[in-house]
Formats: sequence, structure tokens, C-alpha cells
Amino acid sequence: MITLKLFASLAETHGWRERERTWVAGTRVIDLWCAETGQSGLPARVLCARNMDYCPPETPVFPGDEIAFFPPVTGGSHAR
Amino acid sequence: MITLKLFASLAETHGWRERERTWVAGTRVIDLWCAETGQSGLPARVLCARNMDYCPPETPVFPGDEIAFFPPVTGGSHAR
Amino acid sequence: MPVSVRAAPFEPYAEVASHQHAVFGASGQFGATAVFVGTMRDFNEGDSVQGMTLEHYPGMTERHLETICATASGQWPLLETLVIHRVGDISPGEAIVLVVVWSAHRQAAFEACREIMEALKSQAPFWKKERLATGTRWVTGNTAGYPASKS
Amino acid sequence: MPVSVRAAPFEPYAEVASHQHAVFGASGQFGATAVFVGTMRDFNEGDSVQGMTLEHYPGMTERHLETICATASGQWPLLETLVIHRVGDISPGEAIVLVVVWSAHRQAAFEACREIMEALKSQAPFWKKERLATGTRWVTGNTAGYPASKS
Repeated sequence: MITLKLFASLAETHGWRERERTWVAGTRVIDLWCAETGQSGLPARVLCARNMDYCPPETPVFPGDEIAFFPPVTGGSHAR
Repeated sequence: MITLKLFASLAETHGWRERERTWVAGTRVIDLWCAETGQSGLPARVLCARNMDYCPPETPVFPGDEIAFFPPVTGGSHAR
Repeated sequence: MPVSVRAAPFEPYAEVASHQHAVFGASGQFGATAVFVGTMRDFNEGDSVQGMTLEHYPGMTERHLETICATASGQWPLLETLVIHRVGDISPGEAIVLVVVWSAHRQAAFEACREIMEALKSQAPFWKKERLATGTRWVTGNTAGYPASKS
Repeated sequence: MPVSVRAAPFEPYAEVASHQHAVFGASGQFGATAVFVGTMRDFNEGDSVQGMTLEHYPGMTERHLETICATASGQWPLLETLVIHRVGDISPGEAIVLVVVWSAHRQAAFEACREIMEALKSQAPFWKKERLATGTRWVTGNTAGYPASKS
């Protein structure tokens, strides 16, 4: 199985935060995004992580992986 | 009158912290140092201040001035 | 080198004092402490902000904060670091983030504190949603592409 | 923008919290606070230090601290500064100096706090005498010549 997660505005836009999918050999992170959202590519302002590390969209996925998609981070205070 | 002050190691070395002297026209800060210590010049590691502002040794002195001599400052913590 | 993600308000200076006491006691081992506190402002981009909600990625957030502190400790001679970050509903005037660095050296403390704060802003997964009089809005970051993983 | 020279020990983080409350109340006016605390170490230049005595030049010291803070406030957009410096007999582990800067901007807070601390060390008239097991010694500064007056 693969765990998929969305955060922040992506979770609101797509209406879900977490789901599980069966692993398919040869799947990359970008493929999961396209399959779940119906989009043809990863928008520039969507980041992805595999097992809690940032990763490029072309990263291959393996059974048991946790794959997350989220917008650019905005931690800290507003103070620039 | 002129008020003279020594601080820190200078006060210990010379055995006084404060004294008053009659003003003499044309006196410079360096002249006061030489007159009071018997030295022929201001050592490199002695700083001087006129009325609580750092000043060059050649600064002229006027009646009512407070002239101070002290070693390089060492405020803050030891942390470099 | 603790990092902590908190859903409840915290008093940053009480945290600094108590952590310092717990780690160092009354010893004079460290000479320099640099602290940064980010506080929620009631204004952002010209709008009055009534509050905000901070979301995070449990697990990934803590891990990246730990990596950021470990990286700084490898780069400067630090004795201890402390990072606390709020999540959940936050009101203006409340502390959002606390970064503390203890070192024997002033320069190391200043530089590491700033570097940890900059890395936190660009790498740690937190997302802000502001509550305005007219509704809510997500604060958009400036990051394009994915940050290089440090782990 | 108070500066204070104290003969008695002070708790730096309690001072930050109480000054912030007095100046800003619960408002979210500032977003960034940078703090530096210099603490007396029990070691210096390889020797165990039992304590030290800090001498200052009453009047000139306060005036230069005020000038240093005013200069920083002219250089960065600061909302408030606070500087407290110990004098007299100090024991290891006690705070020697506290510098705090409040700003709406993170970069301004970091940079101004550091600049105030650097200026304090090079310009404010304080002199340290350490108490070692073998006697006392004056700590010698590195400054050659006279610092440029900023007033």
C-alpha cells in the first residue's frame, strides 16, 4: 500500500487529506498526483515529499511509502 | 577648573581616580596627561575623553571640562 | 537540542529561562545566548488580521526542525539549541516561533540563530491561513520548486 | 529605548518579558524580537575564573549606550530597544549584558541586535577585572587608538 497526503490549501481544494492506494510497479510521485487529481502535471507551486523528505516529482515510489503534496511552506512569523 | 579622571588599571597604577586642576590657556588633553603622570607622551593603549566623548590627545581643553583617561574598553561578555 | 511543535500558547522567555536552567544549571559554561522570537502581528500586507491557523505535517515538521538544528551545530560550535513553533489557532500578540542558541562564542550564537530561523522558514512544513474581517486566506510562500533535502 | 547600568544581578528573560509587556501590552505590533545575552563564563583564556569586577564611567557609559541604540534606530526600522549591562562584582553564570531589539522585520531585528552588541563592546566604557585563584588581572581589550565618537 501507499499512503497519500495533502496539506493546507491542497487539502481544501481537493477535498481530502489522506488516502491509501495499492502500489503499482514503476509508479513515480508525479504519477500519483496525476492519477488522484486528474491533472496532467504537477503545478509549479506544489511541493512533494516521500517518507517526509522533500523529493523531485520523478522520484520512484515503493510499497509502504508515504507520499505528500503541499504548497510552499510559510513557517515562522510574518516578519520578513 | 578642569576635572581629571582615571579609570580601571590606570587608576590603580597611578593611585588616584579624580582630581581638579586650574585651567591654563592653550592646554591640550595630552598636556594634562604628561603633567599629571610625568610621562612624555600618551601610551598607545590609553584612551582619552573630553566631556564624556572620545577625543584625540591633541584636543584643546577649556574651563569646566572633564578630561578622562582609561584603557581600551572590555564591555559585554567574554564570548568572542 | 529539543524541538517542539505546540498547539497551545507559550511564553517564550519563560521557556528560555527554564530550559537554560535545566541544561546548564548555574554554571558559566556558555557565554553567549542568541534568541529570536517571531510574534503574530495584527497587520499583514495592509490588512488587519484577526487571527490565524497554522497547519503542519506531524512527523515531517519535527524531523526537519531537528535536521536544521543538527546542521547548524555542525557548522558552528554550539552548546545547545531550542526551537518551539506554534500550530493551530493563533491570536495577534502570541508567539509563533522561538529559536535559541547557546554558545561560548558571540558570533556563533548570532549566526546560528539567524541561520536556523532562515532554514526553518524555507524548509519546515508549516502553512498559515489568516482570518480577516472579510474571510480567510492562505498565506502564500515565495518558494519555487522544492527545497534541497538536508537529511 | 532605555539603557540601564546595574550593580545588582538581573534575570535577563524576565526583563525582556516585562519590558515588552510595558511597551506593547498584548498588541501584535511587532513581529520580530532579537535578543542577545552575554553571561559570565567560568573560564577565560584557559584559566578558571572565580568572579570578576566590572568598572564603568558613570554618565559616559549610559550616554554611549544611548547613542549606540539611537544610531541603530536610525539605520534599521526598529520599534524599541533595551540594553542592560551589569557592573560591580559578578559571579560565573550571571548575566553581564542584555540587548533586545523589537521590529516588524526579522532582518532588521537580527542585524540591529548584533550591531548594538558589537558597538557596545568597542565603544562603551566598561573595564573587566577577573578574580583567579592566583590573584586578579585586568582583561585587556584589543582596541588600538580611540574609537570614533558617534555623538
